[in-house]
Amino acid sequence: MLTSRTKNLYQELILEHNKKPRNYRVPETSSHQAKGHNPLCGDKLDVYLSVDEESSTISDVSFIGDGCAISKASASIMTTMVKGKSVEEAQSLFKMFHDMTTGKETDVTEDQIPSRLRVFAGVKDLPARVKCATLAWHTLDAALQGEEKISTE
Amino acid sequence: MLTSRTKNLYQELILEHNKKPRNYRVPETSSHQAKGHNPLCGDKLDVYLSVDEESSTISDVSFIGDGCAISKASASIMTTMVKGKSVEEAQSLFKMFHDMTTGKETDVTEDQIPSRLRVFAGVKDLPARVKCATLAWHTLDAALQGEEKISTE
Amino acid sequence: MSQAAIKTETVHNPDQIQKQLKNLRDDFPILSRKINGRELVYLDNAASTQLPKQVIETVSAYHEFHHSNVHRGVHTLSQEATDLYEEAREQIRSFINAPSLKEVIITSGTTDAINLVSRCYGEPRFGKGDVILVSNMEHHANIVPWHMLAEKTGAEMKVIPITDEGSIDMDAYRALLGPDVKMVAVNHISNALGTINPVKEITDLAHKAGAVVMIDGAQAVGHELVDVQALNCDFYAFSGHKMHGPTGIGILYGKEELLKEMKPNRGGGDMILSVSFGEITYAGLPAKFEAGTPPIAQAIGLGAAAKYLSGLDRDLMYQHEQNLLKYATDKLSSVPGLRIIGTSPEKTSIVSFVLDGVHPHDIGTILDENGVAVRTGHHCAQPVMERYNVPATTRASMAFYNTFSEIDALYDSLLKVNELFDVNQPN
Amino acid sequence: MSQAAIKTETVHNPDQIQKQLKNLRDDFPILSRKINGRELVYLDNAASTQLPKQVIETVSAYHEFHHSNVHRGVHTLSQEATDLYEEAREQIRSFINAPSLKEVIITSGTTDAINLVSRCYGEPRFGKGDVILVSNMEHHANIVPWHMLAEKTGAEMKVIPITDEGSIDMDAYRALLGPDVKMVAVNHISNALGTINPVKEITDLAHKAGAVVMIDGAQAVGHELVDVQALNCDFYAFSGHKMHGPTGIGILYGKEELLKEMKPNRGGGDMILSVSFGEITYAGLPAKFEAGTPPIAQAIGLGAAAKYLSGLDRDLMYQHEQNLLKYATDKLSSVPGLRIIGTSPEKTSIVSFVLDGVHPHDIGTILDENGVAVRTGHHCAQPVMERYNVPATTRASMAFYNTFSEIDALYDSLLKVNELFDVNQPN
Ligand SMILES: Cc1ncc(COP(=O)(O)O)c(C=O)c1O
Ligand SMILES: Cc1ncc(COP(=O)(O)O)c(C=O)c1O
Repeated sequence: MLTSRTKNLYQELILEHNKKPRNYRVPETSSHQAKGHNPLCGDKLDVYLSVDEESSTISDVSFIGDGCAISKASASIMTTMVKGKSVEEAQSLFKMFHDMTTGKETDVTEDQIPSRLRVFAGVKDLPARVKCATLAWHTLDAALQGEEKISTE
Repeated sequence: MLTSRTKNLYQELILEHNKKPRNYRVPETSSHQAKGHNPLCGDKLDVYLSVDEESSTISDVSFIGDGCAISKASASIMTTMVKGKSVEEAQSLFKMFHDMTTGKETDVTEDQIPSRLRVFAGVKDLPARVKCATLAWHTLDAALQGEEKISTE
Repeated sequence: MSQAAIKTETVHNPDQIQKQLKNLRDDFPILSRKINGRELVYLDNAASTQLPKQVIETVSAYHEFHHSNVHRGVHTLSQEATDLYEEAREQIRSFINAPSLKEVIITSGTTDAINLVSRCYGEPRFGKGDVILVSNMEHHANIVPWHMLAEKTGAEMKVIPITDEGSIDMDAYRALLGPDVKMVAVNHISNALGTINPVKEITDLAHKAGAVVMIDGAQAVGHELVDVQALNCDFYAFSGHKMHGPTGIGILYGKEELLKEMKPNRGGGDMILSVSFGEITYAGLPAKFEAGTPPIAQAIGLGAAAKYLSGLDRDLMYQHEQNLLKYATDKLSSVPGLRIIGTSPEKTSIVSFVLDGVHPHDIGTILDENGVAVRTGHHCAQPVMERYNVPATTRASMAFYNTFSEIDALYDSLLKVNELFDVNQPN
Repeated sequence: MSQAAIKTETVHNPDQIQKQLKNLRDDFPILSRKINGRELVYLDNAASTQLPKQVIETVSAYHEFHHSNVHRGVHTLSQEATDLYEEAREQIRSFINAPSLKEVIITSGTTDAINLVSRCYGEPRFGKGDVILVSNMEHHANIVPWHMLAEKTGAEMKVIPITDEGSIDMDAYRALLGPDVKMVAVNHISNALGTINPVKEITDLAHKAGAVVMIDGAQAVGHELVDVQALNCDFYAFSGHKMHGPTGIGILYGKEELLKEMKPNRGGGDMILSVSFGEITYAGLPAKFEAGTPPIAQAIGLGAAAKYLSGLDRDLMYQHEQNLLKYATDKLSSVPGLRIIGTSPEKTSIVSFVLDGVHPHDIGTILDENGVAVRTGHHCAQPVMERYNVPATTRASMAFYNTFSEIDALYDSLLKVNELFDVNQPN
C-alpha cells in the first residue's frame, strides 16, 4: 500500500508525462537554449526555444535530458504550457510555479493555478525534491535571459 | 590556608633551593653541555658538566636558566646530587627520580630514595608539573649522551 | 552493558547470530524513531553510521564535567581534558594497531586527512613525470586532492581500471606500476560498490615499485578489523562518523619516518615549539599536524566509539553483516527489473542497484515514505557512475544493527515502486 | 528559559547587574563542579568558554533523533540533518550580520579559517615585494600561517608595533601602510592582553592603501556584538569553543566577491559540481570551501550557541564583564608585587599579570589547589611575551557568568602565593 503522500506526489499525470514526455527532441533550429543541471541528483536537461522577436512569442519549445520522474514530467508539462505563449506569460507562469512548489505565501488562490501545474503542489512537503520540479523552469528562464548554463545547487 | 597537597609539593627545601639555587653559573670550561626546553611552560635551562674522562667522574656541574620553582629547585638539587659522582651513578639517580615522579612501579622502596629527591614525590599527582621536575635531569642525560638540545614536549 | 552479553559461544546460524546482536539496537536511540508513521529502517550507514548512547553520553559528560582547552593548562579541568583527549588517541591507536601515538594524527575527517597527505607529502616532492595512481572506484575525497596536486605540480594522475564486477583490475595495476609511480591512492572498501580491495597486496606491489601508499579507509573502519601494521600501508585515513563516532573528526595514520620529514599542514598554536617573527620552530609528532584547538569533544567521542566497537564480538558482527549482504543480494535480485552494480566476490554489506525505468531519486522518495532510508545519487563517486554508464544508483548499506526483516521492508517497498510506476510487471 | 528573565529594565549598579545575570549560571552544568574540594572558579574563558545545557542538549538531541549525512540524501533523516545544518548557518550569519549565507564558511576553527585565507587568497596572489602586516599582539594562529605563506611566496611579513600599554601603535601602522601592503591581519581582541583593537579604523586605513583585511575574531565573538558589515573587513574568523559552542568548528566570513575568485581549499565530496578524471568543476559558495562531510553536529551546536547568546541581553552582559574587569584590575593591583600586562583603555575582561619572584606556572598550580582555574604560559602569543620581556604570564579571563566573589577568590589565592613563597611581604 502506498502512502497518501506518495500518491499525492506521483499523480497519474506526472507518471504519464514521465513515461511519454511531450516535445522531447532537439530542434533543427532554435533562438534560445540553456542547459540545466541539478548536481544533487545528477538531473540534466537541455531546453530549446524559438522566440519570435517581433511578437515576443514562444513559437516552439522542446527539451531532452535525463532525470527523475518529477523533473522529466515537469519539463514535459512545461513545454505544453508555454508553447504559443508570450515570453512575459511564460515568466509569470514560472513565478507562479516557483511560489507554489516552494510554499511561498502569495495572493494567487489555488484555482488560479492551472491544474497541470497544480499536480506538482505535493513537492513543497519534500524539500529534497523541489529542485527536481523547478529545474526545467529555471532552465527555461535562463534560456530566455540569455544564460547558457544553470545549476540549482 | 594552603591545602596539604600544595604544601606537600612546595616543601621548604624546594622553596629554599628556588630562592638560592646552588651551582647557578656558567663555568669557564666544560666537557659536556646541553640546553633543555619545556615548551609547555617556557622553562629553559642550560646544564654544564666537566667529566673526567679517565675516571668517568663528574667533577663539576652547574646550570643557568629561567623556570618555575619546581624546575629551578630540581636543577639546583640535581647539581648537588651528581657532583663528584660517576656518570653511571648519575644516570641511575636520574632513573630513580624519573620513576618516582612519573609514579612508575619499581622495586625501589621509599627509604632507598635520597631524601633530597623525595621532596619531589608530590609532583606525580600533578601531571602538568612532572616535566618541570624532570627537565634538569633530562638535560643532564642529554649532555652526557652528547646531545645538545632537548625538548620535553 | 549490553556488550558483555554477546561474547558467548560461537554460533553459525544466521538467525541465531542476529538474535545475539539484536539487543545492541537498544544502544542506538535513533533506531526507535518513526518516519512517516513507520519504523525507521536505516540503510544509509555508508553515508553516516548512527551513534550508540555510550558515545552520545561520553560527549555530553565531557561538556558537563570536564570541558577545557587542552595541552597548555595547569589547572585541573585542563589536565582532565588533556588526559581524556590523549586517552582517546590511545584508544584509536589501539583500534587500528598503529605502532606509536606519534603516528595518530587527529584531523577533521577523511577528506582533511587525504588533503593533508596530498599537500604535505605530495606537493614538495612531486613534479612533472611523476605519476599518482588512483582506482576507478574512488570517492571524490580520494580523487580531487590528487587532481589539485597534479594541476599544481605537473604530476599526472592515472586511473587503475576496474572489472565489470567492480574489482580492481590487478593485471592492469601491475602494468601501470613503474618507476614513475610515486603514489598509489586506493580505498580499502568502495562506498559505491561495496568492494573490499586487496589492500595488502596492492601495498606490497606499490612498495616493490617504490611508490608510497595512501589507503582511504573511510568505509572499512566500521566493518573490518583494521591493522595498519599488517597492511603495511604508508598512510591510512578514516572518519569518526563512519564508525559510530561523531562528525567533525577523522584520523590520519602515517608512518613516523614519513610524517617526520613532512612539512606541517596548517600553522597556528600547539604545532610550534617557539615563535618569534624571525624564526619559527615546529613541534614534533603528532602536534606538528594539529594546529589550533583540536576537536577535543569529538576526539573523546571517537575514542568512545573505538572502545564500544572493540568491546563487541567483531567476528560475529562481521558474520552478521555478511549474512545481511547475502540475504539482501538474493532478495533484491528477485525484484523484477533490478540490477545490482558491484558484484565482486569480496564485498562489505553494501548493495548498490538500478531499477529499469525508475530513476533512483524517485525510488529514494518512495522508500522514504515507507520509512526506509537509502542513499540515491552518485555517492560522491561519479567515475563509478560513468564506468557503469548509469546516472546514479540506489544504495542500501547495512551495519551490524540491521536485521533481515529490514531487508524485507526494503524489498517490499521496491515492489511498490514497480507497481506505482507500472514497470517491470509480469505480463 | 532563564533568558527571558533578564530582559527587564536597565540597571546600572554593578551588584544589581550581577544579580540579574547570576541565574544564568544554572545553565552551565560544569560551573557547579568541585575542584580539590572547592567550588570551581573558572577564569580560563579566553582558552575555552563553557557550554550551556541548551547547547549540550541540542547536540545530544541531534545525535539521538536526527543524525544523518547532509546534502545529498532524499530520506527524511538526511533532510532533517540538512535543514538543521543550514538553519545553523543562518543563525550564525545573523549572529555576525553577514549579508549572505554564501559568505559563511564552516571550518574546523579559527586556525583552519586563517590558514584557508592564507592559502587560497594569499598563495596565488602574493610574491616578492608584497607585504603582509600583522600586529605584535597576534596569536600564533594569526602569525604562523603568514610566516609559512611568506616562506612559500617570497612575500614579507612586517610587524605593527604596540605601545607599552598594549594598544596598536596607530601612527606606526599608518607609516607602514604603503602600496606594497597586500594584507593586514589583526586580531579584534588580544587573548594575551585583552586589548580591544579599533578594527574598523584599521580596516578603513588598510582599504585606503589597497590592502585586504583579515580579522581574527576568536576572542571577540563571545563578548562583543560583531557586525561584519559595519566593520567592513574582508575576512573574519572565529571558533565555536570561544563562544559557548562546541570544539571542532569555526567560521570564516569572507566577502563574496573575494571568496568567489578564490581557489578551493581542500578537495573532496560536496565541493564539486562534477568529477571525471579529465575535468573537475567546483561548486559555488559556500560549498566550494566545505569539502567532505562537514562538522554537522558541531555546526548545529554552534547555531544553538549563537541563538543562546542572541537571546540574552548583550548590553547587560557587556556591562557586567566591564564591571568584572574593573573590579579585578583594582583588586589585583593591590596584591603586593603584582604587575598587570596589558593596560589599554579599551579592554575586554582579561587580566594578564606577573608576580615578582614567582613563576606563573607555580601560581597556576597553587590557584588550582584553591579551585581557581587560570591559564599560565605564553598564551600562544610568544611575541607578546618578548615585547614585555616576561617568560610567561598568569591570565584570568572572565565571562558573563563570572562573579565578583570569584575575583575575591582569585585575590585571596594570590595572597597565599605570596605567603608561601615568602615574597612581596610587608617588611
Ligand atoms: C586571538 C586568538 N586567535 C586565534 C585563536 C585560535 O583559535 P583556535 O585554537 O580555536 O583555532 C585563539 C584561541 O586559541 C585566540 O585567542
Ligand atoms: C570511501 C570514502 N572515502 C572518503 C569519504 C569521505 O569522508 P568524509 O566525508 O568523512 O571526509 C567517504 C565518505 O563520505 C567514503 O565513503
